[in-house]
Amino acid sequence: MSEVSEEKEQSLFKAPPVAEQERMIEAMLFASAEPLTTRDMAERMPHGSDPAEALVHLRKRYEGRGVRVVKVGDAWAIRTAPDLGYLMSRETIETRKLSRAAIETLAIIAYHQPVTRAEIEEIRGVAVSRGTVDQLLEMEWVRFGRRKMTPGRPVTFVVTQEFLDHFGLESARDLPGLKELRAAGLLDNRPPPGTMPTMGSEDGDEDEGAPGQNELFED
Amino acid sequence: MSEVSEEKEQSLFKAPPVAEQERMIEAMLFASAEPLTTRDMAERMPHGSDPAEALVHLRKRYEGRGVRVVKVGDAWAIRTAPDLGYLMSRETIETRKLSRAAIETLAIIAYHQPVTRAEIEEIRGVAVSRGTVDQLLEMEWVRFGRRKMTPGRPVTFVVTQEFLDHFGLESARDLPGLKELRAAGLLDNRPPPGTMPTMGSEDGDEDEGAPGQNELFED
Amino acid sequence: MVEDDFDRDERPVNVAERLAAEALIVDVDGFEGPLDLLLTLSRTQKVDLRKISVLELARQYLAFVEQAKALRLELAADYLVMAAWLAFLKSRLLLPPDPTEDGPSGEDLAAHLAFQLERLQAMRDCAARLMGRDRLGRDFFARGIPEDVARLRRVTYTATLLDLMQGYARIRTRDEFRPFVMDRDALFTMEQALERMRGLIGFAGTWTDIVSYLPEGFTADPGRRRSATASTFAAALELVKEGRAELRQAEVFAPIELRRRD
Repeated sequence: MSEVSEEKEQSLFKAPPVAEQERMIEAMLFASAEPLTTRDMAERMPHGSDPAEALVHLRKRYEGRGVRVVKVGDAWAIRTAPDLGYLMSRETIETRKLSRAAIETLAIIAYHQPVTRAEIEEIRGVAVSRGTVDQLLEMEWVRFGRRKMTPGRPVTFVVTQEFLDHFGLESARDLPGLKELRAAGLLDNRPPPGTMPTMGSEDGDEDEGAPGQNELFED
Repeated sequence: MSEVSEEKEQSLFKAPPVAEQERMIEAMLFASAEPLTTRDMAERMPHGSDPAEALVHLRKRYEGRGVRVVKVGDAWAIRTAPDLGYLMSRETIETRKLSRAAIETLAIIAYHQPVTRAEIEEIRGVAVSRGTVDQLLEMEWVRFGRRKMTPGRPVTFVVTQEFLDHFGLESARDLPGLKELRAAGLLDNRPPPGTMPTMGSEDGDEDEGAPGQNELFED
Repeated sequence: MVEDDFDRDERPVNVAERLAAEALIVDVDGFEGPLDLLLTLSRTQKVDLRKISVLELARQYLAFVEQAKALRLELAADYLVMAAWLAFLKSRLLLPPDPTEDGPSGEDLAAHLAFQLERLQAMRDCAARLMGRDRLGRDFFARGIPEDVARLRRVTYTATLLDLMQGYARIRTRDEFRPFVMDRDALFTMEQALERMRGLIGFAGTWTDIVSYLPEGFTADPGRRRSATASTFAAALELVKEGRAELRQAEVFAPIELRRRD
């Protein structure tokens, strides 16, 4: 500390040594709220200082370091080394449960693949929003399959290897069938009270579903 | 540059070399105006990095330079060397003028922390106005500490990381003259014998303060 | 929990106003309280605070207070309390100790006062040293152009096989798409009640409150209880009409009792 103030005193008469000037511009470039020109620096430094020369040394010193002395217009600033830019962002990953619409759409694709959007809508009984399908595509759980050889040649959707990996399945055929779903209590998970008149008609429907479903997996 | 990205690829499997970690913390510390804890840094660095070790190297590297790596509580920051302050007149921040009462209160909190309002009043011999404490809280130089395990469970005040940063202290243990004061018994909480008039509003709290007193300095 | 202790509610009041208000009360001729005044007076003794003559200090303080009174200065209560205490201390120090009286001796009290003065002086010295340190934003500086850490939030979605299967089951059972019907599981219909009562009436040889015929699961929830009570009552009336039971009620709002009619 004392030698520094000694140097400062000397600076009244002659410019401080380059090493000291280098310290000065280092501090200024660090603390300044905007890039500094060599003129800005010279104005602040003791008389006779040559910031341009000190800058050459400082730039060299920071070569390959985590920050660099860079030219911004005709001024100078300290900036993060470009290859470390990733440290300046912090990614937080949030895991959310897939929406009901997405799960249902995914389930239909898995059980009925290859399946067209119109078929999905028919099975779900509601229109499938573009967002839902896009989300599944983005997650890479579904992808486009072959076009159907029907009028309009609609695109189909199939599940991906990622999907199988995520759910721990060897193939989509390993998905439990309707009988197994029923045995597992999943088909009757909403106990239909005796007063519900709509339930009965549905029963046959499910069984019919089974054969057709397997066909789809055959290819 | 190419070797850097090579290293990054390796980092998926093992921690980057210390030199590279040093660059990383250098970049992070330069980029931040606030002190960063090693945990903050580690979270942003590749898995397996040890910022504490790299910090030792970085700190050494900046010894005697225009900026320094300083410890602030349990965090780290880069600050300009104090002897170069005169170059930064444009960056000078006008700190609010503190009243004598506020300054004294601040010193008492720093040296006696965690300290209750009653203890501050006992030391100053006068009631502590709300304004005084509010001002210190607002400046974020003091904050509430743990409640004291004495009747009434009074709140305590402690100094903050901002306080340490502002006054260039590594920790509250580095407060000037702390050891001497302790040796002289001036930091003891000496209960007033008998019928000393209590200045504070929370009579009786003062006496029981002694055990918890130096907790913050101890750890 | 920790912060709520004082004055949260009064926080928004301007700090400057409070300081001004405090200054009016506390500053007596520029002193911050009696201890501050004592400390200032002690300086006239020009000795180490540990060797200070508390007796002399008490005399000085009392003289000051007298003078203030003569000048008709408004003294804050603290100053007067201290004056009274110092007068007491003075008498303790001057008079030979009274063996019948307990409590701390005059010397103990004087020593504590000296300690307090020394401690206050020490804190003032610390405050000065603290404020004299190199300070952030004045002597040393933080980064002028901090680069903000961009916070990217990435959301990943997940689902379990069970979600998938339940989803599929939901579609295949179509309970989502059944026509809207009133949710009737809180209802106990009269048909249900009648069926139940017909089964039970054979056992009702004695008068029994019809409330005891409410089916299980319809007694706790008030809505369900109301529904079951109404339908059970209606079913009981139906049984009476059929000539299979009789009803009686002692008075208005008394229990309605039912018995088999043989």
